[in-house]
Amino acid sequence: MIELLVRDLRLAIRAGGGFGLGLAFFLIATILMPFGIGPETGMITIIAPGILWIGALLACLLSLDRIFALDWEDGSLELLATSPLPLEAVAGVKALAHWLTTGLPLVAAAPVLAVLLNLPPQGFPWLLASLAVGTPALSAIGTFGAALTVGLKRGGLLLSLLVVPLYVPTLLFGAEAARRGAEGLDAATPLVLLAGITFATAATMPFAAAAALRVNLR
Amino acid sequence: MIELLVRDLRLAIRAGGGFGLGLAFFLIATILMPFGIGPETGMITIIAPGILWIGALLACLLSLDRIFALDWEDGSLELLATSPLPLEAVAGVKALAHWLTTGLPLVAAAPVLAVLLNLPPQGFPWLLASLAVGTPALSAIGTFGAALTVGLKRGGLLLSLLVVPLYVPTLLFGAEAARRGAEGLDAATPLVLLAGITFATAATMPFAAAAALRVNLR
Amino acid sequence: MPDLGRYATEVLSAYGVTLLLLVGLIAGSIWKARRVLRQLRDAENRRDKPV
Amino acid sequence: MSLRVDTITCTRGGLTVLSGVSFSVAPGEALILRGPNGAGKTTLLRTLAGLTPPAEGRVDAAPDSIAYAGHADGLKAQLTVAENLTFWTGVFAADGIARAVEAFDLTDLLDRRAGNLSAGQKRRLSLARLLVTGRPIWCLDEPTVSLDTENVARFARAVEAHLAGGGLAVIATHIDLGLPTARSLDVTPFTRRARPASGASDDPFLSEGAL
Amino acid sequence: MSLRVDTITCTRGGLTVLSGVSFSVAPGEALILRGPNGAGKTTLLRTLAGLTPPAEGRVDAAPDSIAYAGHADGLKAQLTVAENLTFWTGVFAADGIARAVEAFDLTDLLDRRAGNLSAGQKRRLSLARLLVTGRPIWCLDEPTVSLDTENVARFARAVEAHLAGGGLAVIATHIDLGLPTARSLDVTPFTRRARPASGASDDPFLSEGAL
Amino acid sequence: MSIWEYANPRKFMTTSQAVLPWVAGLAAVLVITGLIWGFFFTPDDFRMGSTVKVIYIHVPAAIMGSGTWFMMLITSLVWLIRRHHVSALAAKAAAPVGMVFTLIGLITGAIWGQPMWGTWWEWDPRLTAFLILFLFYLGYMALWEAVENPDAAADLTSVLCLVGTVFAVISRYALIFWNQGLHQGASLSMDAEQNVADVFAYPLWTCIIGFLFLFVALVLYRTRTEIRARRLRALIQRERMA
Ligand code: HEM
Ligand SMILES: Nc1ncnc2c1ncn2[C@@H]1O[C@H](COP(=O)(O)OP(=O)(O)OP(=O)(O)O)[C@@H](O)[C@H]1O
Ligand SMILES: Nc1ncnc2c1ncn2[C@@H]1O[C@H](COP(=O)(O)OP(=O)(O)OP(=O)(O)O)[C@@H](O)[C@H]1O
Ligand SMILES: [Mg+2]
Ligand SMILES: [Mg+2]
Repeated sequence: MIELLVRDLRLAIRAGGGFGLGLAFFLIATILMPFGIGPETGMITIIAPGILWIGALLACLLSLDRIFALDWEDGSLELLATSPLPLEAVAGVKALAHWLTTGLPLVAAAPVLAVLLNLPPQGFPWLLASLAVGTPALSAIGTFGAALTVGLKRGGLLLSLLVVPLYVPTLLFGAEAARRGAEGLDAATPLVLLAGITFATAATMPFAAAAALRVNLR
Repeated sequence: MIELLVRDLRLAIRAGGGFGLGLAFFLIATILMPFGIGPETGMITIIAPGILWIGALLACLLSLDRIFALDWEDGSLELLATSPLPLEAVAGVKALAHWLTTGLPLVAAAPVLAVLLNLPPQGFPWLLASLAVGTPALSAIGTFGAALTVGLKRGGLLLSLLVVPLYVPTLLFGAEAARRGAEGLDAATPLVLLAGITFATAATMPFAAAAALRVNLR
Repeated sequence: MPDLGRYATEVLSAYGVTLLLLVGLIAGSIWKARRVLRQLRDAENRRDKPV
Repeated sequence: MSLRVDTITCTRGGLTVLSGVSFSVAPGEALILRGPNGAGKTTLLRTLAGLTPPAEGRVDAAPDSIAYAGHADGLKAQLTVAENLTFWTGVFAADGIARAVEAFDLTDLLDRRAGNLSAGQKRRLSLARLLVTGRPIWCLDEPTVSLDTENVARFARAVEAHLAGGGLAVIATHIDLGLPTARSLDVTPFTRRARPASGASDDPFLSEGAL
Repeated sequence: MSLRVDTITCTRGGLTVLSGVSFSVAPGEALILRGPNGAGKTTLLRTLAGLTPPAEGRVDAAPDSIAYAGHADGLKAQLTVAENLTFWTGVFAADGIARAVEAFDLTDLLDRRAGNLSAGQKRRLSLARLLVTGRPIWCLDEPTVSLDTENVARFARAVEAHLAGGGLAVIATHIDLGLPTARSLDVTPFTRRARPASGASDDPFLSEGAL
Repeated sequence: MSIWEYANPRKFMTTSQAVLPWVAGLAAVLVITGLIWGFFFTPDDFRMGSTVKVIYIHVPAAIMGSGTWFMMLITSLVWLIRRHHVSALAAKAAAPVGMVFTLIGLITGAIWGQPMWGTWWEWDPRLTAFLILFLFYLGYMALWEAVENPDAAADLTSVLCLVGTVFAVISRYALIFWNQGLHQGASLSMDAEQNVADVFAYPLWTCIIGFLFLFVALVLYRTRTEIRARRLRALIQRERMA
């Protein structure tokens, strides 16, 4: 299992592996928002926590198809399925690798973008906490979606369609925590609920993903 | 050339081809925004034109890798390059097919989403006009980006990174036209500038894309 | 026809859209059923009398 | 450590492709699957490997004893040859890549990225993985595609060494592998179209009579 | 309508793979490229097809006269066999798929989705495309991979018919195609590592002496 | 004879053929009666005016929109546990029906919202949850379309339905947390103190039961089609293999 994690991380940082691109997309999507919304700064400050959360969610969403698609195309997934690793472990490790290469960098980059969007200082810790607690759920749920669509050519958009409704609670609690934090209100409740979602998905999604993978490999 | 167009459209509407999914993503991205931003309608109404334009842009962006990647993977692109069709024509037709399967449906779906975001009624025609005039530029520019990244495994995110800066002028003028329309101001100027961008990109981008393809096929 | 007062457009369009969608759903179901039945008959016939 | 297949029915994409296949392979034996294109060799091998469960009958083999190699190479283009092999060493808890590298003459290529190999070099790398798995039953689908004659001979030697060590192999191929002791099995008689409908194994929607 | 290659240097991924290759093939002739794995056959064929320009020397052929078929099949999995072929008919302004279908015995498969074919069936479809192009020069890279013996013979007949019609073919392969009249060319003597650096053709950063 | 026997395609076809005309007839009678009763023969509400007439389509459609998903959840479970093909195909057949009911609920709600709340759309938890349900239907149907092998598609969509249900429930609570809404509470009588409530309730109940029968009729009918389509597919593919 550890070797699969190491391989996936190594592939991500090799040229063309896509490490840092999720980050770049996050940056871009966040910077685009003011272009679309117009130049009034007051407005942007108010909606900053939401924009950052949506940017992070989209950056995750876009990198989901990387989780299994490459292994499927070159035949490695079949080989992994016939290897001693249980598919549940494969799915879990893949979700973890996705989070390490996508979610974690987003958390690290969020403060910079928060500055760009004039997020009030008291909101920073809550923003970071909500992203750190919430992004693992995004990776875990996304792994399930990726497993559902793995055999399909260009499953990317179908994947988004399937995954986004599942992302709703995470986004709601996460953005709510960040927003309350920015406004100086109590943000602990949504954060705890978010943590609950993360634990529950991390514990159950690998099993659902493995079931979907088995069907798709048939 | 017409047979390439027909083939691409046919592939798009076949199972797994992804037709309608760009649309679904547009829907999803637009619905997500209020979840992040919070439920106050007043806020959402003000930023509605920007949100819709960004949603359309992201939906385009996400479907770009479909333009050449599949043909590259299965070897068809090499065969097309050695066929009597000039690569410029191939790129042009691909851009057109992308617009027909992605941009056009977005224009058609925009009014429904505008209702969800409470866009003021006088803004509807301008929103539609700006999307109808602007999305072809998104497809043309995107085709060039897709050609640049065609050989790369999971070029999707790199592609986004390359293309988004090129999308900025289109987004600025498009969202500006829609916003002015919604506020009842004069929106003709940005719309004309947008049309200028669309014509210029449609005329030149296929050549740039063909040059990039030639390099990548080497 | 009852007097719908100033909400006539709303009420009528609500009923109109509903009828449209329901008729669309029913017609679509029937159309697909007919098409599948026809194709199935053809297939069964081909199977019964092999060439 | 033998492989027994008892009247299995193999499906692909929901369709029955083969039915009534039975054979058994003892340790030290190799079975060559033969049959024209589309006969069902790939389908049978996927069933043996456990990727597609058989619709009927059973495949008897010790758990975790089968190593499968399909039409696809299963290589990571961005990793080097050594990294590709080492990964599988980790997964299969094997004790190193030296034997595999030597058997398929990969020493000169160890630091090359797998994506920059020629078709035959890729195939050699993907065959070398088999030695790393340490599994006794090999299920190979056209393993010699793209290999030159020298490397086909190298492959045959690897198979012979595997058999001599008590392993066994089921190999689908169209060419002569140079394995004189191998038995061969033509799958053509088992393809679905060659046999009358067997009833039970069928798609329930086929066996129901006209609807 | 002949193909002449004049001391060309072929590169792949920026590296010189072959240098000093010269040959010419007249109408009605077939040239079989031979050489061990990694010798540079694929590289040479890509250069002939115009995908990678030669670093030195020139390839003489009438414009738009070469049909290339590489390791990849170039099929659209979602389209049927007939749709796949018809698409190329349109692109090459050919007069129909009947001849191609007959030559590779695809009649029974016409309505099947290309994605659901077996490996050999896919290959037959991808070879059938050659007949649709109507081009006189065929550059084929291991065309018989995954084909059974009957279909290899079918392919050989198609090549012979093509040659008899005044066409010519350059074919890289490791197996015997059953084309008795074909010449063969071993590319090994031209591979880069076999010859000393020729100077001019080299990467400018190599020929400049120590920096 | 156990209920599982009806999951045999042949048995289902004969039984549904016998039942279908009755169900469809009853559905037509009830829906038409209910709507005519509600539209022509009920008074206006003193607060909502004539818009109250929208309730006869809005509420039944909304109930059936969520009810259909529940039915799909059950049939998906039956498929996963007992592998009855008819069960999976019934879920497939029901999805578009549920999608249309949901859409009707959404559209009539939006039309109703304009005069009542002064806005077409409000990010109210109940409304938003319904919008998300609509997305679930879209995704579910798209997955059925995208996967070619019918058994694999049935497996994948069933798993999606299970997981989706859990997340739909969580979303409902998350949305309430996010925004305490302005939508009507969950009581069938709009104003309990008010005497006229029964006047609205009888035709409303007629419509609800009518929509329920309409749903059953449509699902039976569409499942028959799906069974035939499945057999057609099997026949054609066998032809091609031969
Ligand atoms: C787009 C807007 C709307 C949507 C999506 C919507 C959705 C729903 C849903 C999902 C239900 C629940 C049915 C159930 O399962 O019990 C419902 C019930 C109901 N809605 Fe709406 N609604 C909307 C607008 C409105 C408006 C504007 C009104 C009237 C002012 C209204 C009045 C009612 C009533 C009276 C019920 C029945 C409540 C009950 O007793 O359960 N709705 N609606
Ligand atoms: N995904 C699929 N869906 C449906 N049918 C398929 C699929 N893949 C293969 N088939 C069909 O199943 C049959 C058996 O295919 P299989 O790949 O097992 O043949 P094979 O013996 O390996 O042939 P080859 O020598 O060409 O590789 C063929 O008729 C093929 O067309
Ligand atoms: N993309 C690439 N980048 C760098 N080097 C490459 C690339 N592709 C192939 N090579 C190297 O170029 C040489 C020639 O490769 P080529 O594919 O032409 O060989 P080949 O004769 O076709 O071999 P095979 O019989 O295995 O197909 C090999 O040493 C190979 O490792
Ligand atoms: Mg095969
Ligand atoms: Mg080669």
